[in-house]
Amino acid sequence: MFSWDLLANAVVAGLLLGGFYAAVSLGISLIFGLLDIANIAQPAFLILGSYAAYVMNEAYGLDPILTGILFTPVFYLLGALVYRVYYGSFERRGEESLRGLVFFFGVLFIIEVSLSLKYGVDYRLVQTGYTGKSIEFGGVGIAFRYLVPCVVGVAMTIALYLFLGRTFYGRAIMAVSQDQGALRLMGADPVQIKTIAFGIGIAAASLSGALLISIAPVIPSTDRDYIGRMFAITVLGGMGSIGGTLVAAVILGVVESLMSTFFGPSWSLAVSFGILLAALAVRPAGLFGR
Amino acid sequence: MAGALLEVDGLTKRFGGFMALNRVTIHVNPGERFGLIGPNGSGKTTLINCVSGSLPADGGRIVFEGHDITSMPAHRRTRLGIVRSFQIPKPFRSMTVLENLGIPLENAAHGRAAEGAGAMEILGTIGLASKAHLRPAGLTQIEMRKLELARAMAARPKLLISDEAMAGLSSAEVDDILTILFRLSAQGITIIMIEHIMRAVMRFSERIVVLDAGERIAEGTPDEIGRNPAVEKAYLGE
Amino acid sequence: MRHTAGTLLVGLAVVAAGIAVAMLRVNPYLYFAGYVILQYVVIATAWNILGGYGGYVNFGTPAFFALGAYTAVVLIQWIRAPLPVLLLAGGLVSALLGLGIGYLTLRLRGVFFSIATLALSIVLQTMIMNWDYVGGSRGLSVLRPSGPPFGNYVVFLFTVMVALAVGAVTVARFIERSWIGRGLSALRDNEEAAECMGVPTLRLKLFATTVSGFLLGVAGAPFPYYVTFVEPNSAFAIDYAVNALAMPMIGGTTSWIGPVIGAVLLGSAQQLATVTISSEMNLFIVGVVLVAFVVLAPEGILGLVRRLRGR
Amino acid sequence: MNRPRALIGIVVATLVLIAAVGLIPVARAADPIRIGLGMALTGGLSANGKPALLAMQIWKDEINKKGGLLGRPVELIYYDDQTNPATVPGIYTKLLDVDKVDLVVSGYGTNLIAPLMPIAIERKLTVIGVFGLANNEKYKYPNYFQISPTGPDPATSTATGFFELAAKQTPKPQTVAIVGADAEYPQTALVGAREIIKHHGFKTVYDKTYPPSTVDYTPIVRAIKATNPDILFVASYPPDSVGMLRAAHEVGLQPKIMGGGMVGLQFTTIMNSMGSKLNGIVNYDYWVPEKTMMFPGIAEFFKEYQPRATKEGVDTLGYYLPPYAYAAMQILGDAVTTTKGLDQQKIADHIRSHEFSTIVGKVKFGKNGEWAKGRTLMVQYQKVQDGNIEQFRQPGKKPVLYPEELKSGNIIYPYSAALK
Repeated sequence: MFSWDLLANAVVAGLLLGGFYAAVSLGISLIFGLLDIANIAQPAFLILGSYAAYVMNEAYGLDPILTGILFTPVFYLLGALVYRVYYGSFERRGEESLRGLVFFFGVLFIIEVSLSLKYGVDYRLVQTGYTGKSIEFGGVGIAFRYLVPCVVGVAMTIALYLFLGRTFYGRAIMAVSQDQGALRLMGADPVQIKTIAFGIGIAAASLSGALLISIAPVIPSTDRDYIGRMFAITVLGGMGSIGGTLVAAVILGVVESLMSTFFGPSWSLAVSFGILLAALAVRPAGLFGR
Repeated sequence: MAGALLEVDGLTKRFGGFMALNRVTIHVNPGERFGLIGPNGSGKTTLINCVSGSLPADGGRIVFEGHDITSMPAHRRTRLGIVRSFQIPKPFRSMTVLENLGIPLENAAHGRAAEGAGAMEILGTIGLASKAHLRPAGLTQIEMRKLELARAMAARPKLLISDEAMAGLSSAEVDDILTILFRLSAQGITIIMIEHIMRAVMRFSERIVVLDAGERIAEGTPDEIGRNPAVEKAYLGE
Repeated sequence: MRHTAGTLLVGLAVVAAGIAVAMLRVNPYLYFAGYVILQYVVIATAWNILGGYGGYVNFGTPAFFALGAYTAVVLIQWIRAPLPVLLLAGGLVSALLGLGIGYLTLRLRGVFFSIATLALSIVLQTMIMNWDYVGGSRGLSVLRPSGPPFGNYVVFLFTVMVALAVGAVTVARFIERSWIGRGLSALRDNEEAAECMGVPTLRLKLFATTVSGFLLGVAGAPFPYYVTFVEPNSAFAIDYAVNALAMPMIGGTTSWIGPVIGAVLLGSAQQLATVTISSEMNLFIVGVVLVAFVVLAPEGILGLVRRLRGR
Repeated sequence: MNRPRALIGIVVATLVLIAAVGLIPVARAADPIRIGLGMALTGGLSANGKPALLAMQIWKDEINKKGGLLGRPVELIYYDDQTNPATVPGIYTKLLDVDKVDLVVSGYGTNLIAPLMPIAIERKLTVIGVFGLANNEKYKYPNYFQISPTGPDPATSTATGFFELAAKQTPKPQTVAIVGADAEYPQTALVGAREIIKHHGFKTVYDKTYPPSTVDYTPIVRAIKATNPDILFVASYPPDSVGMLRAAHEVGLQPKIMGGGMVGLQFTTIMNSMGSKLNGIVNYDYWVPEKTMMFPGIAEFFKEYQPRATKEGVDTLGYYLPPYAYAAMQILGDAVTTTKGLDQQKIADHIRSHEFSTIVGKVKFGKNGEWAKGRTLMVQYQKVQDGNIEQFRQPGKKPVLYPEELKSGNIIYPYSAALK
C-alpha cells in the first residue's frame, strides 16, 4: 500500500496536526514546564475555551478563532485567580506538589461538570467558512480545518517565544523558573510574575480550545483525552522549552499520522506514548531539556 | 600509600562536555583533620558527591579501608562509615529531630545502639536535646546545621565529610560548630572539611588540598597553603 | 509484638464480622455497595504505600487494577481457574508491572514519574483493546461459577473483599511501623539525604512499587465476577486514578488509617450520590470536596483530628 | 493510642449512615407500580440516555393520565449508571431489594445491559433491553427482549441492508473498504460486515480500526482513498463519524457508496451542524419522518416529546432512540394489562407469544428475544442544506432505501452524484 504520495501526505498531515498539538500544549508548557505547577486542570480550561467558541458561534455566528482571541482576557483573569488560590493555599506553605495535584484534579471536575450541567452532554461542533475546504500542492492535500489551527499554533509559539525572550516580563518568567535570586535583582515580585505566567498559560487555552472545536466535536469530558497528550508533549519537548514543545508536538503528530496511514491507526496513540516512555527512560530531561 | 583511610585515585567526572574533575588524587589518613578548599566551581562538591556515592565517577578509583568502593551505591558506603553532611541542610521534614537521627541509626549504624539513648546522647553532645521533639521547620539556621551534623554522627561515621557546615553563620556560631568538629575528631573520627571560611579551615585542618577547575593545584599544611602563590592566584584571579 | 498480635486480632474480628454480615443476609444492596467501598479501601491503601509513604505519585492505578482484572479474565477464559488462583495471579502479574515502574524511579522523580505511569496506562489499555481473546474493545461477558462456597456469589465476593481489605491494611500498617516505612518516609522527604544516611532507597522503592502493584492487582482480580462484563473503558476508568489519589489525601497520607477513612467516606458518599442525586452533582461534589479538603485541611482528616486535639 | 479509636468511630458512623440511607426506599405514592432502571445520564452514552429516559417518562405520564396500570399509578425509579458497567450490578440490586421495584427495563447500550443479564437470570426477571447488540447470544435467556429492530442476527443487521443496496447498483461495485472505532458497537458491526462481504463476494481492500480519541482522520481517509474502494463501510461513534465525514470531504474521497454504521449522524445537533456535508451518505437509521414510517401514535408522541426535549436541552428531534424507548414501555404496559398482574414469568410468556402494536409499528419478538424480523433502515441524506434544523422534520431529506416494504425514495448513485 506504500506510495511516496501517501507518505508525503501523511507527513504533511502530521505536521499540521503537530502545529495544533503545539497550540494545545503551549499553556501547560508554560505553567508546568516553567513554573513547575502540575496543572492537571489545563485540559478542562481547553474545553472551556471550546465551549466559549461554541456559544459565541451559536449566538452571534462569531468565528471560533475570533472568539478565542476575544476571550483571552477573561481566561487570563480566571487563570490569575486560580493561581492566587493555589499560591495562598499551597505554594506559600511549601507543600505544593501532591496537594496541588489533587487541587487541580478538583478544579478539573468542577469545570467539567459545570459545563455538562449548563450545556448538556451532546457533542458540540462549529462549522466555519473553511471547514471541509482544502487546497492541493502537487498531490499533497492540505485541509484548512488543520491548516488554520496549525498556523495559529505556530504563531502562538513564536509569539510566546518572543515574549519570553524579548520583554521584561518574559525574561522575569524565565528567571522565576531558574533563579529566584536573579529575579529579585531585577526588582520583580516572584508571585506577581508567576500570576502573569499562569494567566497567560490559561489564556492560551482559550485560543487553543477554539481551535479544538473547529477541528472536532467536543463534549465536556473530552478533556480527558488531552491530559496525556499535553503532558507527554511538554515532557518530551523538555520542560519549559517553547521550541522543544513545538518540535515534540510535531513529532507526535507525524508519528500518529504515519501510524494511521501505514500500520493501522489502532496503535497510533500507544506508539506516541511508547515514544514518551522510551524518551523518559533514556533522557529524562526531554529532547531539549535544560 | 599504605595505611590511608580513603584513597581517591585519578578520579574523573564529566558533565556533558564540561570536565568537573580531572584525574584528582587525594589520600586521607586515619584520624586526620583534612581540609578541601577551592574557589566556586572548582569541583569540591563534585568530588565529595563522588566519594559519598551521590554521583557515579567516570574514571579513576575510590578505595576506603582497602575496599574498592568506586561503584558501590551510596547507602552501602554510608554503612561502611563514609558519612556526609549537606551544604544546604536536607532534613527529613516530616519527622522530629529525634526521628531524623533514627533513620541513620536504624539503617547505617548496624544497630550498635538502642535508638532512643543513642540519639538523645548525640543530641545532648551537640546541644539540640531540648529540640528533640520539634520538626525541622521549627529550627533556626544554626540548629539546622547542628541537626545535619547530629544526623551524620548517628550514622557512626569513620570518615565524616562536612560540606560547608558554617556558610552564612555568625562568628560565634562558627566557633560553636568548630568546637563540635574538634570534639568529634578527638573521638577518633576522620574529618574532611570543605569550607569557604578560611579562618575556620586554617584553624581546623592538619592538611589541606586545593582544587581549581577540577584539578588538584596544591597540598600542604595550612601554613604552606597560605603562602602558596598558585592558591592565591586561583582565588584572586590575575 | 503486642501491637502485631493486636492487629491480628482486630483483623480477624473484622473478617469474622464480615462473614457474620454475609451470613445474616441483610439487604443484598449493601453487599454491592460494600464491595465497591472495600475495593476502594484496598486501592487507596495500596496507592498510599507508594504515594503516601514513599512520595511517588502513581497516576497509573487503572493500569494495575485492570491488569489484575484482565489476568483473571484470561485465566477464566483459559481454564476457569478458581478465585484464589485468580487473586494470586492477578496480584503477581500486577506486582511484576510494579517492579517495572520501580526501575523507572531510577531515572524519573516527581511529576515525571507520574506522567510515565499515565503513559503506561494508555499503552496497556491500547494493548488490551486490540487483544481479541479477552474481548478487545467490545468487552466480554464473564459467567460466574455456579455454587459459591456459601451464600450467593455476591455475598461470597463481598466476604472475599473484606478479607482482602483487612489484608491490605495489615500489610500497610506493618510497613508503616517497620524500618521500611520509616525509610520510605525518609526518601519521600529527601531521597538523596536518605540514601546518604544508609537507607537502601532503590530496594525500598522496588519493594513499595511491587507491593503496591500486587495489592492493586488483587483488588482488580475479582472485578470480572463482580460486574460479569469486562470492557477496557470501565476497567481502565479514570475514576480509579482519581480516587486512589483523592481518598488518601482526604483521609491523611501518613498513616494506614488515612486511606481507610478516605475510602470509606468518599466511597460511601459516591455510592450514596449514585442512588440519590444525579451523578453530575456527584462528580461536582467530589470536585468541590477535593478542593475544599486540600485547601482547608491539607493533612486530611487525620490532620484535622490532630489539630482539634491541639497537637 | 485513642486517635485510631476516634477515627474508627467516624468510620462506623459513616457506615451506619450509608446503611440507613441505602436501605430507606425512595419516597413513593400510594401503592404504585414501580418500574426501575439505570440509565446513562452522564458519560459517553448520556447524549442518548437522556432522551431515552425522557421518552419513558412521557409514557409514564400518559399512562398515569389514563388511570395507570391495573388501576395503580406507575412510578419510574431510575439511577444514573454513568455509562459505566461497573455501576450496573449495584443499581439493579438497590432497585430490586431496597426500592422493591415491580419491573425493570435496561439502560441504554450493550455494555450496560451486559452486567444486568446475570442478575436478571438469577432472579428470573423479565427484561426489555434498550438498544443492546447481541446481549443474549451467550445466555439465551428466554425472558429477555430487545427493542431495537436489529432482528435475529444483530451483528450483521447494519451491514445487510447496506451491502444489499450496494450489490444492486449498476455497474456493480467490486471492492470494499471497512473501517471502525475500537469500541463495542463498531467492532460488532465490522464482524457482521466481514461476513456479509464474503456472502456477496466483494473484494476487501482495506480493513482497519482506530482509537476513539483520534484527532485527525485525514491520514486514515487518505490511506483508504489510496486503495480506491467502490464501497466504504464505516462503523463509528459520533465524534469519529464527524471526523471521518469531514476528512472525506477534505481529501476528496468519493467511493461509489459510503456510510453504513455511522452512529451520531442521526442526532439533531450533528445533523444541524454538518448540513450539506451529509448528502449522499447511505446510513442505517431506525426512524425517519417518511410516509412509510408513520405508524399510529408516533406523530402524537413527537408532539409531546419535542417541546419537552427542547426545554430539557436533550436531542430536539428525538428520531433515533426515543420512539423505541417509548415502545419498550408500551409493550411492558400491554403485557401487564393483559396478564392482569406483575408475575414476571407470565409477563415474559405473553411478550414472547404476542405481537404488539406500538408507535414504531408492529413488534414481534423471536430468537434470543430480538425482533423476529429485522427492520434496520438504510436511508440516504439527500438535498440537505446547511444550518436549517426544520428541514429534517419534513420527508424527503432522508428517504428510506431499505427494506423494500418501507422504501420511500430512490438511491442517488454513485455518491458523487448526490453531492451536486
